[in-house]
Amino acid sequence: MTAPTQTGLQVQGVHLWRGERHVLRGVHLDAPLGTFWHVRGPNGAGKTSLLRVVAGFLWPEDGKVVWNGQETRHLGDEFGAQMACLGHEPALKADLTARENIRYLVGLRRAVTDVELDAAFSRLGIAEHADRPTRMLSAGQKRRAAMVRVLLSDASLWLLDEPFTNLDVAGVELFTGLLAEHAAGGGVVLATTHQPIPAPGVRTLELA
Amino acid sequence: MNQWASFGEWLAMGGYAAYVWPSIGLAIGTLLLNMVMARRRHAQALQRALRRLAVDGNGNGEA
Amino acid sequence: MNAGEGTVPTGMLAAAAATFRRDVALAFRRPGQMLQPVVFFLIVTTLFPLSLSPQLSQLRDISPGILWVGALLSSLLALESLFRADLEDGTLEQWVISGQPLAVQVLARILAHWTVSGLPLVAAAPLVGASLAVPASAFGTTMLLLGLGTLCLSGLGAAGAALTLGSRRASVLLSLLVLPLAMPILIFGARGVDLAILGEPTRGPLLLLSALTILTLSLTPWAAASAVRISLE
Amino acid sequence: MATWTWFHKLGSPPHVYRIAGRFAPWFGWGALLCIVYGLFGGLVLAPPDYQQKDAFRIIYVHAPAAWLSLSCYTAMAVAAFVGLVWRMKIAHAAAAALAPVGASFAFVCLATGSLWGRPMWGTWWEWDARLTSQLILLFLYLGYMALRSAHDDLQRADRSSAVLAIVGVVNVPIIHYSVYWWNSLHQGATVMKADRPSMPTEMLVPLLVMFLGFTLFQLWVLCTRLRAEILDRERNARWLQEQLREGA
Repeated sequence: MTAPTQTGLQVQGVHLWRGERHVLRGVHLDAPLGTFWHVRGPNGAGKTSLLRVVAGFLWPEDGKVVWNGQETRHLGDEFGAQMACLGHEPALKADLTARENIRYLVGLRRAVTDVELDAAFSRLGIAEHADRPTRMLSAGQKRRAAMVRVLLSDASLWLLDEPFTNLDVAGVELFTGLLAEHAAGGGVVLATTHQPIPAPGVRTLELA
Repeated sequence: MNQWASFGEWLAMGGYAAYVWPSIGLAIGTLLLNMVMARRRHAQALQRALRRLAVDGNGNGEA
Repeated sequence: MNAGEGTVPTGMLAAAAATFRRDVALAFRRPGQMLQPVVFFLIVTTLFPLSLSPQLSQLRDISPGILWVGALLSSLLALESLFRADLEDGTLEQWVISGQPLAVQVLARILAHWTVSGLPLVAAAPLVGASLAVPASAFGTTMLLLGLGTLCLSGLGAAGAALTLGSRRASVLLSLLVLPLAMPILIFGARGVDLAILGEPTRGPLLLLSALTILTLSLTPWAAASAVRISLE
Repeated sequence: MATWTWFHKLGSPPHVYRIAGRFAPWFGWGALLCIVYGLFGGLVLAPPDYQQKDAFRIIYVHAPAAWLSLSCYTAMAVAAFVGLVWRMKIAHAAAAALAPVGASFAFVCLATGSLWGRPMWGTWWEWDARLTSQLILLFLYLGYMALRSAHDDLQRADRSSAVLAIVGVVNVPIIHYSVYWWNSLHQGATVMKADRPSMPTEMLVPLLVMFLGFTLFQLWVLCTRLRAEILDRERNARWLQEQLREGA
């Protein structure tokens, strides 16, 4: 039996160039299951690039990303199933209602029932907007709808890029609670934001 | 061995000069054009690389 | 609400079916847009009689060409934005990390796109055919051939649309990439319609076009999937 | 193990940059020699064709150009495939280097085919199967180069044009046979029947030498342009600085 595979996420010596700029210079991160990481750094420090490298959209020129002991490059789609991303765009089709959008996106991963959807929507405080075309929702409401997708996605690794944008104070608190709860429940959370994250046990990764 | 009576007859190409010589000329011309373009492309790339080198010759050229 | 209370992971085909249903539902939310390729098809095919001659006998001889060129250009029109909207609103990314093979999702998208834009063209084909003096006996084969041809083109167009995702002025570029590859479709399809008009057996072109469609639909999703991944870099 | 190290070494830019530089002159002079000898053999020594008289001599540039345009496209597709699968920048650089010369050979083939057709068919253009499939191949090249220039980021241009090259090369035989099938429907095979095997040796030898000459030229252009493409892609590599400091 090989050495007990290290659970959680390891980023080992990742180098990345974007055109001329050497964006990621040997980034190291050891995020075992149950940890909540706040990725900080000035604009252009490569916060988003790091998340996209971990998610597998960007291939690093050097170094590797390991999830539960296996290199993500070799995991392929399997890794996608264990990860949920919240990017700049809420990934919602304007002409469909929030419920239809989320039922489809979560449905790609697992069977989801209306009961679960209603519970998640009300938990995110947008139960009454769930059945209106997302075109009519405000940016904050769209952000909450996208968070419903992350919540229901059954993924243990959460990658969130500026999750608090467009959120009101209550929203930031709600999201921070959800992230902390997910980490405490044995998941791994990586969140990039410029605001401080007022949650217990948050570790920070500083990108120069 | 030489089947052409005179240089002029060779040029006439049995009456098809108007088609043979443009074809040959076009082919050779394109080869030459490719040669010039390739050399210039390499020279340009070299210039850019040297200029870049001069700009940050000291600093961040790590592999 | 955390992970894994014995939830049933979605199978590949179920996910593809879900994508197909969503795309068709999305298209029906804007029925006007669905009709655009058909209207373009009708307009383009009326250009030929105006520019050539009103004689029906003459039009019948060239009607296969008119039908096919019109159908190819109209479905090409609808192909340009196959992935663009998804790229802009972030849903394309969700496909890549959904845990489902991307090529299967792309195939579902191709079939949905064909249902929404290819079939209306096939439905309009008899109308156009009649205007070009194509005998009613040929309508059946013509519709079958056009259906296969537009499906095959949707496959090629999907790869082309994915390749031109990152670039500006993609519609011109898309035609430049896809049309040379679509010429065999035109050759077999037009020949088939030609034979159908003359009342001769059309098994040859029909089988050739079907083979081409099967080959295209089994290869282009992979090409489109890798092009999508490239555009997300 | 030896083959793998060979393949691996091909992946390292400094190594390829040096050997491309070393081989280029050999290819260049070899091509010049072959083309001069081939043209001399074809235009002066070879007897006229009994049917087409001296017009057939156009074959000495037409056939090699046709062959080169196809072999360039295939080589581009292979380089594209290697570049995509093994993520080797060198392979993408090679594909980028091959495209212009392949396109110009396709153009030369078309133009000389039309010039050759004029005395034979009395028209500048004839929808002959060979010329038509060559025309479509030229369109494929133009599409490839248009896609490559449509992306500003070099890496994305490399990878998306690679996908197109692979899709294209799969379609080349399909296009070829569908055009021949289409052509055979409407008319018998055209009169331009100067197929190579039936040619006497004093006609055939110069032609083979011309093939060799054109191939060597293609390799010379590949080496030269490959070095340029490597310079563009290896902007921040340390080896580049030593290489450039001691002269290109």
